[in-house]
Amino acid sequence: MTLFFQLLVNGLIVGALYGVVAMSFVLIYKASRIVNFAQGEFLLIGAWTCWWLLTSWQLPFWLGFPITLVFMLIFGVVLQVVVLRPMIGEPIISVIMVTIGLSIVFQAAMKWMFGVFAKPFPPIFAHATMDVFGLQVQTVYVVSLGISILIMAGFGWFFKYSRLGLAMRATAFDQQVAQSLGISVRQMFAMSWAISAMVSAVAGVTVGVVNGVSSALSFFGIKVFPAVILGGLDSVIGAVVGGLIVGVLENVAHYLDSQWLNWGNMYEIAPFYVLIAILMVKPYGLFGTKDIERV
Amino acid sequence: MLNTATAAPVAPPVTTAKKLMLSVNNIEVVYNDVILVLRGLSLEVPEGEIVALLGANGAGKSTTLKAISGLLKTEDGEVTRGDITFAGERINGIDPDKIVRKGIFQVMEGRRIISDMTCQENLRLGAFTRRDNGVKDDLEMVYQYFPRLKERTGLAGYLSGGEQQMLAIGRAMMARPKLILMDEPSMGLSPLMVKEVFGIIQQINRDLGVTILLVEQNARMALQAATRGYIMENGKVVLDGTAEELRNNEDVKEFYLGGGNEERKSFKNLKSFKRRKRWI
Amino acid sequence: MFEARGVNLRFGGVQALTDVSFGIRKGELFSIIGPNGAGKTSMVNCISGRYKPTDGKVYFKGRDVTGMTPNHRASLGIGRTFQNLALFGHMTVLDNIMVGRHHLLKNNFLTGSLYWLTGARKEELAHRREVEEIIDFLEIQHVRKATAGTLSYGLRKRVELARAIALKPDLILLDEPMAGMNLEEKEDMARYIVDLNEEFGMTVVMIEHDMGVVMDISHRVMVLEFGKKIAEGMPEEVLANPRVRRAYLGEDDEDEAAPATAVRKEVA
Amino acid sequence: DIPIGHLADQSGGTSDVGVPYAQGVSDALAYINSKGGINGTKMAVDSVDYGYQAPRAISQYKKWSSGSDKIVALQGWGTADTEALTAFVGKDEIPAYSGSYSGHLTDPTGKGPHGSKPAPYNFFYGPSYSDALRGMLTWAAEDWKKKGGAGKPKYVHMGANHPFPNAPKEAGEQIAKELGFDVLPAVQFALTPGDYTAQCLTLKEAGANYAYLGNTAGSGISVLKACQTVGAKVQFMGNVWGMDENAAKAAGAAADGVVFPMRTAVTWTGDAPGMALMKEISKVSDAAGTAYRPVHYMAGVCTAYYMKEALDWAGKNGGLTGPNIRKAMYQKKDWVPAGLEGVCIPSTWTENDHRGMTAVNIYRASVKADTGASVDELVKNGSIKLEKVATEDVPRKPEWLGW
Amino acid sequence: MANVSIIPSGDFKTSYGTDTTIFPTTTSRNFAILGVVLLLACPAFMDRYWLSLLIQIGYLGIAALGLNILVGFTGQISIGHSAFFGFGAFASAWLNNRWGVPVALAIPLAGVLTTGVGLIFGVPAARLKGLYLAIATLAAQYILQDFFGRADWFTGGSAGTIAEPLTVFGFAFDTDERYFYVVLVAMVVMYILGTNLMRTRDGRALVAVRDHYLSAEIMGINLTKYRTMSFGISAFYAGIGGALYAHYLQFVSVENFTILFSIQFLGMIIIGGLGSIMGTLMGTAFMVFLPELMQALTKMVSGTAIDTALNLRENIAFLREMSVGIVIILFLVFEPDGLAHRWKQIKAYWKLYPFSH
Ligand SMILES: Nc1ncnc2c1ncn2[C@@H]1O[C@H](COP(=O)(O)OP(=O)(O)OP(=O)(O)O)[C@@H](O)[C@H]1O
Ligand SMILES: Nc1ncnc2c1ncn2[C@@H]1O[C@H](COP(=O)(O)OP(=O)(O)OP(=O)(O)O)[C@@H](O)[C@H]1O
Ligand SMILES: CC(C)C[C@H](N)C(=O)O
Ligand SMILES: [Mg+2]
Ligand SMILES: [Mg+2]
Repeated sequence: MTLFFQLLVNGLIVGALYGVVAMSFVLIYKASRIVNFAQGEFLLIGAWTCWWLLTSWQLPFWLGFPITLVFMLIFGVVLQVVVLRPMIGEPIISVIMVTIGLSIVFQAAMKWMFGVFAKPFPPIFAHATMDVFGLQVQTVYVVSLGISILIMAGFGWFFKYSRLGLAMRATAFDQQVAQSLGISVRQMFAMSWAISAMVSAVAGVTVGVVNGVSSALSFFGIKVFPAVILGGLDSVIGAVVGGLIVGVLENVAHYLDSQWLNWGNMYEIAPFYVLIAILMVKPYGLFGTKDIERV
Repeated sequence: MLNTATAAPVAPPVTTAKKLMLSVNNIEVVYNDVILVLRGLSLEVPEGEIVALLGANGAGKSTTLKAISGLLKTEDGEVTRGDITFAGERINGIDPDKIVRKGIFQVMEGRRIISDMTCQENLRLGAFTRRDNGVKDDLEMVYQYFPRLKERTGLAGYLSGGEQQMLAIGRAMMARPKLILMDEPSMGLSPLMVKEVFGIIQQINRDLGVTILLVEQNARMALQAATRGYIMENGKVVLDGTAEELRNNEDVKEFYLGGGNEERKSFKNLKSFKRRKRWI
Repeated sequence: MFEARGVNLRFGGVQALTDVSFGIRKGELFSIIGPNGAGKTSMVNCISGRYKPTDGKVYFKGRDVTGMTPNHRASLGIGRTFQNLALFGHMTVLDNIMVGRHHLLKNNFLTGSLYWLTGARKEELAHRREVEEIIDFLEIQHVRKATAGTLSYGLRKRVELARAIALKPDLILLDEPMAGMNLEEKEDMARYIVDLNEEFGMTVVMIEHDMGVVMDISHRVMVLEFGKKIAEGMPEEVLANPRVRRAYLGEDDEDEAAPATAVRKEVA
Repeated sequence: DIPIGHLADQSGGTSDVGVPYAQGVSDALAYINSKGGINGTKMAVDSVDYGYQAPRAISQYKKWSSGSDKIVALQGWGTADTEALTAFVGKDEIPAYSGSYSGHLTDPTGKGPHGSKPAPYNFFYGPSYSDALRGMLTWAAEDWKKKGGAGKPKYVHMGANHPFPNAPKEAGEQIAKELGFDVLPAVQFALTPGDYTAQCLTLKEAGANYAYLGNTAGSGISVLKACQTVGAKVQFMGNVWGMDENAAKAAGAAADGVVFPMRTAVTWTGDAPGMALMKEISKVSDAAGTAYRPVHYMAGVCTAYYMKEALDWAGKNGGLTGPNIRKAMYQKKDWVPAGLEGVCIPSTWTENDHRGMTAVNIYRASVKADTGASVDELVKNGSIKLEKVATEDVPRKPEWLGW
Repeated sequence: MANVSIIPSGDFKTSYGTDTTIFPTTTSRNFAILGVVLLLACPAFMDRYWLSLLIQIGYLGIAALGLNILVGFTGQISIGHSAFFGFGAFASAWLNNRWGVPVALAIPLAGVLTTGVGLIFGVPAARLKGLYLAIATLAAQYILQDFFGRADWFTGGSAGTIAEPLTVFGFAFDTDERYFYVVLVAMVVMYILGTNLMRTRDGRALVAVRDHYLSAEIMGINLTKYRTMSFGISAFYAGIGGALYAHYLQFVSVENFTILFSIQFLGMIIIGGLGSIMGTLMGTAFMVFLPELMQALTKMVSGTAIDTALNLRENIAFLREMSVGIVIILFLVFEPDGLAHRWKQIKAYWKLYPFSH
């Protein structure tokens, strides 16, 4: 039973990390209906940037990390201005394809710049691991858990009450209408990409600290799809809840698997079975808004 | 056979002493680089007035409004000739969001409210460009004009057609613009509601001093509310004048108001011979 | 032909229809009027199957169709147009109308793929001929090959009508067919509707806000308000009903007649 | 010129090991050319990065195998592409040297008891994945005894459900049973880095003693780190592509104690007569001669040299045709390419058996302290050491052919 | 996405029959025939490299057409297409290996089996829309991939399985020159079937479901049936494509049917043009040729001054990868509606020449 309990705790902790990545997805989706297939590369860029600041410049983490975030902010804006701006108003699916193109470019660029070998982060916390309910957990996971809760609360407020948040939602709903209201679609998009890049960096650095940075890290981008959909594509809270569910599911599935089934990779597949099951009952995920269908 | 106004492509200068708020000068609009929709359209809107723009389906009325508000861009359309001046400043080619900031607000055809938001959120978005503190007060003002919007707390997508139209107009009011471009506000409204909406349009114009360029199919109501009117066909203005003049024009009576001097005609015997418009 | 018995429809907290009962006779031109949000469209949706009444039953040609899917109802002979245009925007006008023939066509994906071998071609052409007749009738020949999404509003409305006619329905439901049209176009549309009713013998249910048209062409009128039926009968009867005048036409028992008349006074 | 095709993964999913291996192959071939090539004729080597995408490898192969300057031999890479090309190279009679050490490729006749398809033109340098694992398990059994472990040791196979990690799975589990291990159900983890805490907790709970890591380094590191965090005390056994200097650096202390098979007799800092040539070759791409080369580089050089000597022989014995080169591969027993003595391990290929090497050199990674510095320095200051622990000779059992 | 429909002048239709032919004008038909004839002659003058690329375009193009029917015509995004492709490949090999079904028969049968699988995974389509459905197909991708790795009896497990070459009356289509014709015939047939499908009842219904499913339903179209069916049809094409692939490579392994491959399929149809049959083929060709072209270009750079200046060496691979990505991005920035759209514009231009706007 302790094993089960420990797996549960681990699921929650890792799930929170999925939640962070899922949030950065949702952010872009909420403002532009674009599914960003380059999200994983955002993580990677964030992780490499921080790694580079920490190793080549020997900056302490408390300085290097904020600089990374600022860099990612700028990076998001520049990316939007240079690549995605001309695509405003074009079919969404084409824009999605552009993000796929971006992921190819970044993947190659990162390997070119930082090489193909996994590189470890310098030690950051005095105690690399800590005890959470009897489970040894990497400290950085716990810290990122805290950060993700903060981010989530911030976004919840942002989209419900702030003027810009509303404007972002309006832009996602109908760009033409948004423009007719005086909202600059470009600004909204730039903003969403910037914030999303920043949030991704948080996750990227976390994963990097735990496992070392390598280009394979970008795989996280696709891994959180089920989390995003489970929670509901346009729900910030959903993203986090979805992330937690997937995290826990993976661990529980692994438990069942290792104890009884012995199928092997249940932990990888189970989220997808559950995903389909949940979607059949709730077609817009747990918290997603339903399309309004009127004729 | 009929009177004077055959093909007057360029409107005569507005005679009133009032300042011109908007003037559209001989513009040409092309969609997708190929479809020529407006061919040398001109019109003028004096400050503080309600100007009606009438015309058949597909004449290019909505296109005209989108050309002014800049939204044409979002539909692959382009003003290829002529210019549009607002308060003395040339505004063609400017992005729609900047035009809103200059004080022109378009209420688009088909309401186009944001259906997955509440009424209040929709209204707050109307005031997006504003930075002042009056937003709260204006919200109350809109609720006074349209009390039922306050009662509806659900998502705007579930409002009935009339309510959505009110919301769209209310959203325009929230922006506190100088000029509202209104595209068929009465479409799909019940007679009672049409009256109400036109009343409110006049009220807004009177109380808030907002200039209004009104595109309508309901010519009767439009010419009643407006001070001036333009009639367009096939991308050109074919007739213009004060509302009074237009109301008395025989062609306008026949094609837009229904019935000449006699009883309004019955739809029952329509299978009879149809007379076609002759000013084109 | 059609009958609604005690139809109730609720969306969460909103009671869109309350205990509405009425019948439509074969060959009738039946209009539904009422203030915005009264539940007219919802009623039509209940007939065409888009919504299922929370309570009550609807009968078509004597059959209980309450639980039937919309597509099934289409094959029974119910066709409709929509308040907010619902054309297939990226298809040509011709294809849009051919979709209306869906339930009349027999070939499927297999026989369709084999086109020449299975008679699919013959069938298509036969139906194409009939569709062309509808196109002629509605005078939209010139836009046959145009993509529906780029047409102007009025034309789109006409294409929608064509599509509904293509179903060969016995009962055709028209939701505000004349909204957004000017007088001349309304005349055309009214002419088509009358023709449909009189020459093609279709039973027509029409929602319309233009009282002029409604009074002129409909045989019977039903008035809804807040989801309740408040009147039903001959156009003149209904028009004379004070409740209707207050709720719908917006008159405070003053000496004014129909709004059209009121305006006419000023114009004249 | 002698056209040679060289497929490398420099940008794809296995580039972390693909780059050094390909560098070794390229440098060696370039060096051979600079010394006069094959019997005086230069090789025209076409190195192509196929990004670990089999379809690209195939179209590239088609390009090479058609037209007037058909390649006479192929230096290949991954499992998927090598297997996809097996039938083609067989038909075209083009010897293919791969980086995939799948047991399937060792059966030239297809008569092996495990029903693999014939792979007459496939060669690789090193023990097959299966033999390497057999060797490590043999060592593990002794290790268990030596340590005085009580009862049956528990063995578990770990990896993705993928041809590469799976290739030796059954072979390993079978011999483990024979050696007296308790074989636990296999534990899967994906080929990408991620959180594998759950897997480690399971290992801990099940009390596994020996675990084979079948994946490449990227995901292996994640497992090592997770297991270190949760405190699962397992002796990990890596595969040839799963552990090297770079992986040891990335995993840090978590990699300490992991054993893995090595294809060469020494590492870069090792002392052997052949190292002189090795260092010369290295200068092709590193004029200063200071670079530290990971184990894969050296394996690449050896592979290239076996091909070179086969070409030499074929050139002298009837010409550079596929069948001749293949025949050349069977000419020597305990074959070590000239000049690389003490580096490349004696190998023997026969017409019916392409298990070139059955000696499994088992090394242990010893990783100390902080691994922030470059691999060069880490090796120099002894933070990372790859130490030999044993050599196991895996018998050439006929029933293991192609398995 | 406005569509300009330009009807060629001087080419009047005199009957509805002539108005419904596949090719709108006789010239276009003649060009298509000429194209096929030219292709028939290809093995005579092309080397295996070019043939192998054309073969790839052939089998990938068939599968991509299936995806376009699903995504472009029915409006249901799928990111699991490669799994169906893979299923077709395994199924055909299995039918042949296990049951001795001749390959010529196994290929269409594999298509049918894959259709079945497509229908199963199409079930969620009845309830899910847009990206929710897309991710459900992603689930299909992973579930099938897992199945491939597990089902030893069917796929040979993670080790893969052999597929015999196609043999008809003792004549083996085991070289590129020969197999080319197999793929060409299959492709022409599948594309004609697809074109026919789209211009008849069920095809129109699929498009109607995409454009406005609510009104489609009221027009008598059974949404559930058509949404699911479109998965079935799409899987059929994928299955045929996959089977052709299997007997070309003669070896099938799980490894190839990954999500990246699925995304490549999406790329083909987006770049080709959603909802365009010929566009699908153009998009497939684009995605097959692009990396080859970039490879050739970067090879030209290699060894030149640029190489030494940038110190590229083996990093040239990254340069190539980046170019592939950049070309895709640039292409979409300038032609977001896909190749078919550009092609239409070029045709329109020449039709109206010299009076085009
Ligand atoms: N986005 C577009 N792309 C191509 N053509 C368009 C587009 N929008 C409008 N048009 C064409 O421009 C012409 C004028 O359209 P517009 O919408 O301005 O007419 P309108 O006068 O507002 O008509 P209605 O009364 O029906 O609203 C029509 O023929 C229409 O087909
Ligand atoms: N799908 C739905 N979900 C929730 N509420 C709905 C839905 N459809 C309609 N309603 C509500 O039901 C009521 C009746 O709407 P309906 O569209 O039938 O009105 P209507 O009479 O057609 O009005 P209009 O003349 O404006 O078209 C409205 O209050 C509307 O908000
Ligand atoms: C690193 C690789 C050569 C590993 C393995 N041979 C594979 O291709 O899957
Ligand atoms: Mg309009
Ligand atoms: Mg309605």
